[in-house]
Amino acid sequence: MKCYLTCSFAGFISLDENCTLLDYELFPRDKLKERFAKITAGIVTREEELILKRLVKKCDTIVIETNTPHSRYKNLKESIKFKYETPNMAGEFLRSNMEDLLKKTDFLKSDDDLTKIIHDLSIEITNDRLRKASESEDMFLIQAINSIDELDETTGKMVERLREWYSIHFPELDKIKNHERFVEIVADLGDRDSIIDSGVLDPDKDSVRTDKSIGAPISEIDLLILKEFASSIKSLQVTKRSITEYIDERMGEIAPNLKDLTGASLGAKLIAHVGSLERLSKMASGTVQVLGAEKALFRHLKTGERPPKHGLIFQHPEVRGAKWWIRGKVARTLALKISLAVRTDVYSGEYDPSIRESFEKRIEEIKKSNPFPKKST
Amino acid sequence: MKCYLTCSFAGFISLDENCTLLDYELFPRDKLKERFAKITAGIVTREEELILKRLVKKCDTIVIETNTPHSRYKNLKESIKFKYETPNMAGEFLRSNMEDLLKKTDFLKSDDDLTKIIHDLSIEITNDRLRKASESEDMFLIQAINSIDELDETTGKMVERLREWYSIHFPELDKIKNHERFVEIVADLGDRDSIIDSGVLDPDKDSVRTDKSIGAPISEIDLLILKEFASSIKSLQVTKRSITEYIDERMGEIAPNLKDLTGASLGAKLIAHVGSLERLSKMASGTVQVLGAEKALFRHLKTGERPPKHGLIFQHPEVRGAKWWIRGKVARTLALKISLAVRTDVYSGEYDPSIRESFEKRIEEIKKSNPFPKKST
Amino acid sequence: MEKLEKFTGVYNIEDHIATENLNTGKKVYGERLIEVDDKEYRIWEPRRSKLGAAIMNGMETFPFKTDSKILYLGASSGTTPSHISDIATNGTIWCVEFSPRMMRSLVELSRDRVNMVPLLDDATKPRNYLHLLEKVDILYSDVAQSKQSELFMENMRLYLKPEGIGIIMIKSRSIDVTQSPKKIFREEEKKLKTGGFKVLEKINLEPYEKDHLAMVCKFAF
Amino acid sequence: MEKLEKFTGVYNIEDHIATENLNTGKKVYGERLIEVDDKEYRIWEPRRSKLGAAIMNGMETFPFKTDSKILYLGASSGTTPSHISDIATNGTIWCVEFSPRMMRSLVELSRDRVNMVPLLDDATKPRNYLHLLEKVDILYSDVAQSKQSELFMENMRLYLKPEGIGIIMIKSRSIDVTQSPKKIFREEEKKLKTGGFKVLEKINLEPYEKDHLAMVCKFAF
Repeated sequence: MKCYLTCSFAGFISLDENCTLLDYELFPRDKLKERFAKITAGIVTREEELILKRLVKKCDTIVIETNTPHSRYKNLKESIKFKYETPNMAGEFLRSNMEDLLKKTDFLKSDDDLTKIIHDLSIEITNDRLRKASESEDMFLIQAINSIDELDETTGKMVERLREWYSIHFPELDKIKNHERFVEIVADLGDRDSIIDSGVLDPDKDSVRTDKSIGAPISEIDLLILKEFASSIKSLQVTKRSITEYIDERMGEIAPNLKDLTGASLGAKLIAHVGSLERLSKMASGTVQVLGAEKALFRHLKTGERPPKHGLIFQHPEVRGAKWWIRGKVARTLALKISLAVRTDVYSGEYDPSIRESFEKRIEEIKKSNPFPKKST
Repeated sequence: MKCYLTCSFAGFISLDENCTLLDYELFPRDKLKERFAKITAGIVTREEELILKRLVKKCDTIVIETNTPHSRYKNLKESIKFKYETPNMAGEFLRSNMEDLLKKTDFLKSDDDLTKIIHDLSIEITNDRLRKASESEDMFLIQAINSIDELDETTGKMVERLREWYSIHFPELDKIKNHERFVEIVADLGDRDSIIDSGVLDPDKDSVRTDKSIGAPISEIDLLILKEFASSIKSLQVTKRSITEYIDERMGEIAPNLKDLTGASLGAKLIAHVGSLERLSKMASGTVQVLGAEKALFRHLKTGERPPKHGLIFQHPEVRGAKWWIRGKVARTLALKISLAVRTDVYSGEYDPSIRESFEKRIEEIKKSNPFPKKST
Repeated sequence: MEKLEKFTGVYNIEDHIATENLNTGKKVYGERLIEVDDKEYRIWEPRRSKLGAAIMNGMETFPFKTDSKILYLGASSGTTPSHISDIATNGTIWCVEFSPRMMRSLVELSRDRVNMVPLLDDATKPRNYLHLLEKVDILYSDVAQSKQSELFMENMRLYLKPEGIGIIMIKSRSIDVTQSPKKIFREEEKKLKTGGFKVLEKINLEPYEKDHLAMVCKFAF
Repeated sequence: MEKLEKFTGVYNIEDHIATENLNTGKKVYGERLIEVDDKEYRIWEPRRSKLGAAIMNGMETFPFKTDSKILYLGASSGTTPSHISDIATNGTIWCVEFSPRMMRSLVELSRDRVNMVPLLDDATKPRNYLHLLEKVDILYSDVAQSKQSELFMENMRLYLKPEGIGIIMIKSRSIDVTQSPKKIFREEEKKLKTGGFKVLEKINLEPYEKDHLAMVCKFAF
């Protein structure tokens, strides 16, 4: 006899070739979510093993509808009888007659509401998936913000090399202190004469001497490789810009309030530092204030040195730009608002401009009421 | 009166509007080369100052033919009288009547051979320039070989970041240990399904599990930025290959014998380590042997630890691959041959395959006569 | 207020279309709520909902009924699904959406509407949700993807009842920005025909949406 | 052995062209040395020297004389200049070459030949050597560069006597690999004409060199 096995959120159902119910093995009613997660992950559940064990006794061929890799059925008894077909007849029949069939299997009692069961189960499943997704969202963000540090370091080293290398030919160009501009000029224009002829150098601003260079002449082949090296630095700079934009966009989705308050980059660094937005939301604002200053904090605890006033949040313009006598206050205020913003991001997800506005207002007050340093007592 | 000033290797000559010799100021006969270097570098020489001082007394306008930046004449007396025109009438006349004119200025005595003077002077000038050029050749090479180290370090770090980042989505791919291949797969194919569908993964060799990934799904925007990051690593790898080829080619020109003996990369590293091919050629082979092991050498001198057997030359396959009991001998032999090769490169520049051949022969002898370690005594 | 003959559950209030609010007192996307004869109606904004735009532009085949089972691909944050949920009060709307951000709003919405079933999944891989779905009367697809027609057909083949109706909202710019929308619409229609479907109706969504076309189809057999 | 009428200083020995060796006993580039009547001749390999190829292919205007002054651009390691040096025994050949590697051989060669003057310099910047040169009878240019005609003309304007002759060896692949050689040659000829020169003669260098053309010209006035 040939039979067909299909699966639903309720469990496994087997039909014969006439679509008559042959056998079934339901999931425990309180384990629907867990079982569904397993079959989604491609795991052969206990229920599937049980029904297959019974079916191989009755049938010559069992046509299984499944998303599970076929290799995972190999170790089951008489697996030689298994065929795989997705979708198969039983699945099609089940999905066309779900309510009837589930009633026949006693999964649905007479007063059960199938729609409600599916509705509630789906919400549970979706919430689980959302939790996992927001973890991976955080992880993508964290990798991106970390890659920026590496790109900066990398590009910095390579630009130094390029400057040294290029100076053999045209040392005067090293006066251009802006890395991006230096790289672009070398990558796009190449040799000294081309650069001078192009007119990109501003005689007033750049103060690059162009009349007589003390550099060596350069051959085509030396120039080509230098230009290629410069171009690859340029492409790193472009990638850095793309990743920065990506972080900006992602932060707007994941943590719009944190982004509004701190900017995308600092916000992402805070998340990266603690590992996830959720973890950040559970931290006391005092901790947030010194995130990234762990060493100084440790020294404080151990040797009684002054505690740090700020860690990563020093990068915020309001903290960095604050007069020294109010910097501690500003940092404390910012940390408080960060905690608020992050909690809003995690629990409601709604953007609320009042968080940043109230921070700005508070800073104004601090500035106004502390125009001068207090005399030390 | 209007007059014209031109310059030649012999000195400065001034003609009037009828091409009559008006004045001249010759270079000292034994300083021709030095003076020529100065005018080439765009320096106003003492002779030029002298003749101009005289000319401004006689003339209203002095039309100067020069490659020197005009700004450098600004500080001379009555420089308001100077006009610049290159070439000018005097220069054209001089170059059409060189011998006559130089005889009139007494630069050429009756028995002097102008051709011979120019010939000898040019050879001297060219040799000076060659010396400078080979310095800059060395410098270009050194920058290139140093950039390879940086590219390696940079690429390595970025690949680590890429692997961590990409593993959120498809951690199983991390089994591909070859960096270049990993980067290429991610840059070109992107997401898990595309990679699996493309068939690039070899189920036997790669041992990447493709049936069910434990990674998170990935959105278009997350994937795009990851691919861009991977592509920029790929472009660094391409640049590294180009620079490697460049070094190979340059080494073939600058030091064909050293390249033949050690390979382009190790040869270039040796040159980079000491700063120039010429400096390397002047080193004792014992020094060459431990180049790059300066720390160990210093320790040896200070504390009496064992002296190092090899520095950079450990990278040579014959040294690295030698049995421990002959490695010192092999290193010594290689260092000797390197000194020979480098000297040949500097002094004759001719490629001589016998250097490598004799090295190989010597190594065979060492191997043959030392099949087993000597018993320690 | 007027009940629209052709459109089950859709009303005309002051020249706006509207549905009766299943979840009284709550707005979904900022739309206006209007009370008429003790019942609350939600104005259906055709600029925010492509199905709304299709109705405004005279859609002929409106398959939604009180007990319809619907698979909705690309449910986004639930603007259009909420109106369908107002209509198919005894039906089920499986709402597939891949973006976690959209899904967060959609789950909230679904809590209050028992006929909405949220699914965080990838509509390009319809087998993923094979074990959770029933066959449906209507398959509605609004996924801004280059392969939107292909995934629409794949989902129909797996989940649409033989007599069911498929509705796809084609966004030409997602398929190819360099081609003219007309040409793209023609090509996508051809794909559906070659794929075994009959196109019942095409509705241009201008002026509510630019370069969009709604296509209504069913199995050709 | 036969003295070639049209080609001062060039001989025909056993159907090879040759010049009398100025530096007896020494080869320059591996060419054969042949002694005839107590004089030593160097076989001029047309596959190694484009001027040799032009002679073989029936060049009409051969301007080199015993006392010629010549500016040679792109002298490389001196293969062709050495033969000119054999001919212009009382003249001067300024040999401009930019590559240090080539120049090293060229300097060695020049030591033994007093009529050869080596110059490590850039032919695209002819003013660089303004203070070292005289006006010349012949300007010979063999520089594999995309702007080879332009630099040829600039050098002629600065250094060629009014009645002088210019010879350029055009390598089409250096100008544009994607274009047909014919088209390139036509364009380069046009450049010379527009630039104020008259083309006296064009010699294809096949089979000795592929996609090369020798052009002989003078001032048009």
